[in-house]
Amino acid sequence: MGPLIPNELIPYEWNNIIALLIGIAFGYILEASGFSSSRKLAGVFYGYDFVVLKVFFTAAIVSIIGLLYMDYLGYVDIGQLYIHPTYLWGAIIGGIIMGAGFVAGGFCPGTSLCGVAIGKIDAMVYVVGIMIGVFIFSELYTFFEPIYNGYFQGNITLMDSLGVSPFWFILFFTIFGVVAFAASDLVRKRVKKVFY
Amino acid sequence: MKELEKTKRISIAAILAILAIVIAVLSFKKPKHLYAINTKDTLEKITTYDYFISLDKINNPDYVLVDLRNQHEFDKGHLKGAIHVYAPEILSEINSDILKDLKENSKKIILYATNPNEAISSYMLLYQLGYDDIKILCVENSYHQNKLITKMLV
Amino acid sequence: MINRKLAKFLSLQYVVLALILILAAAGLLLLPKYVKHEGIDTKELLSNTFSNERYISTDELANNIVNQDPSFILIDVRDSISFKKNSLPNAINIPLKKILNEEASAYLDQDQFDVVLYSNTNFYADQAWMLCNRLGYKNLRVLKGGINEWFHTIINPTKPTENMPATAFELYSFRKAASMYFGVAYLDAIPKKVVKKVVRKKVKTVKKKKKKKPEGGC
Amino acid sequence: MKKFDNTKQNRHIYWNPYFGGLLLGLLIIFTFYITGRGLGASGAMKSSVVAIVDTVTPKHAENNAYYSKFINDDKSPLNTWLVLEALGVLVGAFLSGALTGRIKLKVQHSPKITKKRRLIFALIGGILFGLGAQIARGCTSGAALSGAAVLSTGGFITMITIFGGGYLFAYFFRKNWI
Repeated sequence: MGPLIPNELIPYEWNNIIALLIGIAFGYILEASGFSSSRKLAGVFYGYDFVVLKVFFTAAIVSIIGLLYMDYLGYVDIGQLYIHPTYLWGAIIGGIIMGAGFVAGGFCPGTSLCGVAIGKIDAMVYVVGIMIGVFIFSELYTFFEPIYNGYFQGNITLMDSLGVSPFWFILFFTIFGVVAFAASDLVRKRVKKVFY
Repeated sequence: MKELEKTKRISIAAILAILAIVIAVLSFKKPKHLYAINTKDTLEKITTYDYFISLDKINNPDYVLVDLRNQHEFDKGHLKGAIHVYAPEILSEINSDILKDLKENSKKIILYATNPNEAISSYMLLYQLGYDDIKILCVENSYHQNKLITKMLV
Repeated sequence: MINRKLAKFLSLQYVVLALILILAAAGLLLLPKYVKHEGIDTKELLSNTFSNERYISTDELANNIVNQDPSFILIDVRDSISFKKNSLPNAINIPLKKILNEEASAYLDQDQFDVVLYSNTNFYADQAWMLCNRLGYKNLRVLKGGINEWFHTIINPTKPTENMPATAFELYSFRKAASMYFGVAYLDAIPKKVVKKVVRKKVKTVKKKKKKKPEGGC
Repeated sequence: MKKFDNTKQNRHIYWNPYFGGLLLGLLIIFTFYITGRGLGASGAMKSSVVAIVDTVTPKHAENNAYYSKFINDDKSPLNTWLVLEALGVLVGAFLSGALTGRIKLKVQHSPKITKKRRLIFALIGGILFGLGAQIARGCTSGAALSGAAVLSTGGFITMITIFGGGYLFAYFFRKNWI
């Protein structure tokens, strides 16, 4: 059946209501997994709490496996889904700046919203910061435009760029994830305990 | 890290997930009839390739005549040596087996019905299913005091 | 003591969970490969092919045109030369070779209008119909017998002989009226006020909104 | 495991991260299955900035190349999928916080640093993240996670560079956390 709304199996008006419901589930899961506390989030960079790595990797692996199974069984057609476009240097430079922002502020946009929801003032300041960042980007758009629009390689997937079959890739990615989980537990035992 | 010790929920969820996958995969039946050629190539082929064959060229051992009309018309009169595959049931078990082993021992399938207009849809369907060695007999069948007269069309 | 036993049990559970995850990923590899085919299921195509509302008879079409029914488009699948020679009023010419092109799909792949495909007989129209139907285009119909049938029945209808049933006479008179509508002059018809032949205004086809590509991004 | 002394402060027990990850993965599959697009978050902030600038100085918003992309007269910039999803995140997080009793107006900072310093670094982090998210056209949940789910190369690059960048700069901000 593929993506239901684009295939008009669900009328377009439901799009907004579904957005709200998905957001509620997303917020609930993030907050319940502990993503509303910036110190827990920053743990991934300092080794005292790898919750970000575990949740993030498991979510990626589960969603890839799930979508590949559904694509194989014909429930969803991956070709119709929105594939994030690849702007090579935009992703690299933007990613590094986001990494710096992540380790400096301790949040990312989704988790900062969770922090705001449970009353964290630093999360509110973080969201204001994000808005200022967006404002800076928009004002200096002419300066950032070449990176923003440059090196566009289309909505390509790993299959096009690495030429590997998705099934083999997801197997290696899963094994890599499990090894990362085990390693993260070893690292956490050795690193100095941080109570928060 | 007390949350790592609470593994009851994750174990149940993981088992449910793997069960769902196993059930979905087992209950999945690969569709029997798959198109072998997409619509663009089909269009290209049928607008260039000549799929007609005239009546005098069919006495060849590995040509097989296939009559697409219904059982009654077939019994009333059909071309010599024609086998009967009723068009609307072309995908049924028996018929697809017949056509499959025709294709296996590389027999050329020649479809005919009362006139080519009737046979074209079955031809298109079979062609897209991968029977590329297939032609239409351009002939007009009619009955005169229920004796079959086949008139050659140009 | 309990802690060590608990830790051992926990690590066993996590090993099992890791195995389940790797098993699910490896399962993908064992699935038999099959090429996903394009278009609707073959059985559905077959049932559409032999459903009776696939064809539209020339009388029905003539009736629609005479009553200026705006809800359908005529598409001639022959090449442009024969289209220029003669064709039905307000028909759009999409030769069979171009039936799958982008601009053709704007006319075919929409659900505001019924689409009537026709060619000399319904041979090429059937081919176009099969391809478009496989791609899932809705409410396509083929003119039974094509232009030849149209001429035999509507433009110069055969006069029914006396022993024909009454319905044949009604049909004949309807067809004669229709042919007059299409500008055929009859000698024996009493020259009443010739109805000004209303040429149907060009059907402005509202292009169907492109199938909603999922807009995304963050 | 040494018993924590400040149980009251640490009474909130979170989910097992793998359970959270599994549910998040299923949610992403569900989102792709229903709407054909992934999750997102920074897009909501972008839309709100566009809306603010559009209301405050519509003239400026019109001729700025970036704002004009998101302004169309029939719909307000805030009427996008992401803004509604972000509202949902607020509601969902509030729900979960309320159920486990974590709702409390406070600044969470490491005992070694002052509240003021924490807020300053949160602001700097936010600005950096806002900038980076616009350049990479997506944040961790939008580009990295949803991109990775459909195996998009851009998604994987963004995921690697976010965590790579984080580890790169971790040394400079270690005073804030450890």
